[in-house]
Amino acid sequence: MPINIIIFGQLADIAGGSLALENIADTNSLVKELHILYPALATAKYAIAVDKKVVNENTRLTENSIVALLPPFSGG
Amino acid sequence: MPINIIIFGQLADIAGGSLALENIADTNSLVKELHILYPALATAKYAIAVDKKVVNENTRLTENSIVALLPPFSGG
Amino acid sequence: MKERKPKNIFVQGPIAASFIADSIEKHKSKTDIGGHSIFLGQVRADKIGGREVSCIEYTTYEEMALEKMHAIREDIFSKYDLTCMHVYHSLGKVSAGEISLFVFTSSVHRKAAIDACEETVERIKTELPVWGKELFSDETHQWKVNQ
Amino acid sequence: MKERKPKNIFVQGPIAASFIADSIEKHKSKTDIGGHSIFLGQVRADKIGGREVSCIEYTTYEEMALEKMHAIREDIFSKYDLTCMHVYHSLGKVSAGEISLFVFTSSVHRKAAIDACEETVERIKTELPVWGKELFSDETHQWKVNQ
Repeated sequence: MPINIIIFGQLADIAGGSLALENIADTNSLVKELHILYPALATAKYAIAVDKKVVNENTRLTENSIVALLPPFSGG
Repeated sequence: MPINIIIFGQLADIAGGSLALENIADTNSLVKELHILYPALATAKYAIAVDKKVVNENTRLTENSIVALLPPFSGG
Repeated sequence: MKERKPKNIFVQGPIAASFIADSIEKHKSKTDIGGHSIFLGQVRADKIGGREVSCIEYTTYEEMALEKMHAIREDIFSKYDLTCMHVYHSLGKVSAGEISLFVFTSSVHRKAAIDACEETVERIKTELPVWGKELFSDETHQWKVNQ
Repeated sequence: MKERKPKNIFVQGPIAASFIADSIEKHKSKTDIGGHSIFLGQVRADKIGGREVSCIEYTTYEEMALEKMHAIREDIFSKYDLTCMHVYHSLGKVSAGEISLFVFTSSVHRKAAIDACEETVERIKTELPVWGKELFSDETHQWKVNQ
């Protein structure tokens, strides 16, 4: 089952607005896979949100996880 | 020559909006005289301005001095 | 852009929301501004011993107040990197729910505007010779005391 | 009076001065309010290497932003004695000189409104998933970076 990833801001310039990746068990594997697919992401600054919360530690992903790549916020 | 005194806020309820007093050499004498004329002023909290500046020490007055009695400010 | 000449701050009666909107609108052309900070003082219908404040009547020692406001403005401009500052204070009667003080500061980055606005409000409250007479609906009154 | 239910903060395009005036006007009936604090973020025509920002295009992760804003609001209401708080943020294009953020806090005594407004602005800037794309007049762009 694929993991769906939504991508915001300048990161969408690199990888498009969304992605579906197969065989991703957790956020560490996701990052590894993303940096292979999009080398420019490896040098970009971003956070990962799972179910609308920023995660700082490796987090298990399931088909129901809502995963988002968030570049630094610049609202206001 | 009289010294003219302008009176603001709640102090004007006690002593009217203005006063002219003769033979007042300085602010200390002014206060003494005012408290004789208006005993309620003796218990009121107020500052004295001479030429639009609040004075904290005894200040010499002349016929050209602009003297004002200022109760605590409550703007805003 | 810095306006440092003495100017009148007093307006008769309450400060209208439309007046505030006009002031904001005028800053559209100042495209170096990144942040505005606004403080509005509103008259409260305080209840004191069964009576309710229906309006506050403001008076001032105008000449002294404008000199003092000019000095405050100079201090604030020398302390903060402001683009502009506008201050308006009501005189006469302002009913409960209406605005009697409008302080408006603008700067390139937000921090200067925010800090300058707060400091200006504090100084206005403690240093400007302005007095508020709280009028109750039963026609009695008491003099306002600032916190 | 405290409004703690989640609500939308996003508006399409710039925030008009008349909208701000209407918000102020609506507080006339809340006669327990003594002070309002307002912050407005305005788009700057920053000059970067000969190019000038003509507008910022804002996007958001809306579901996450509204949840986060709700959490911020809860925190601020539990920390400060506020009467009310309103927050509006633009999405889409906002030209230089126009308003993209409007934070409005009110309280009985001024200090709560002033402190709550400043803290809310800081938290919005650092915690809300919103992104600004600075568009230059030559049709190039760069992504905004918050200070």
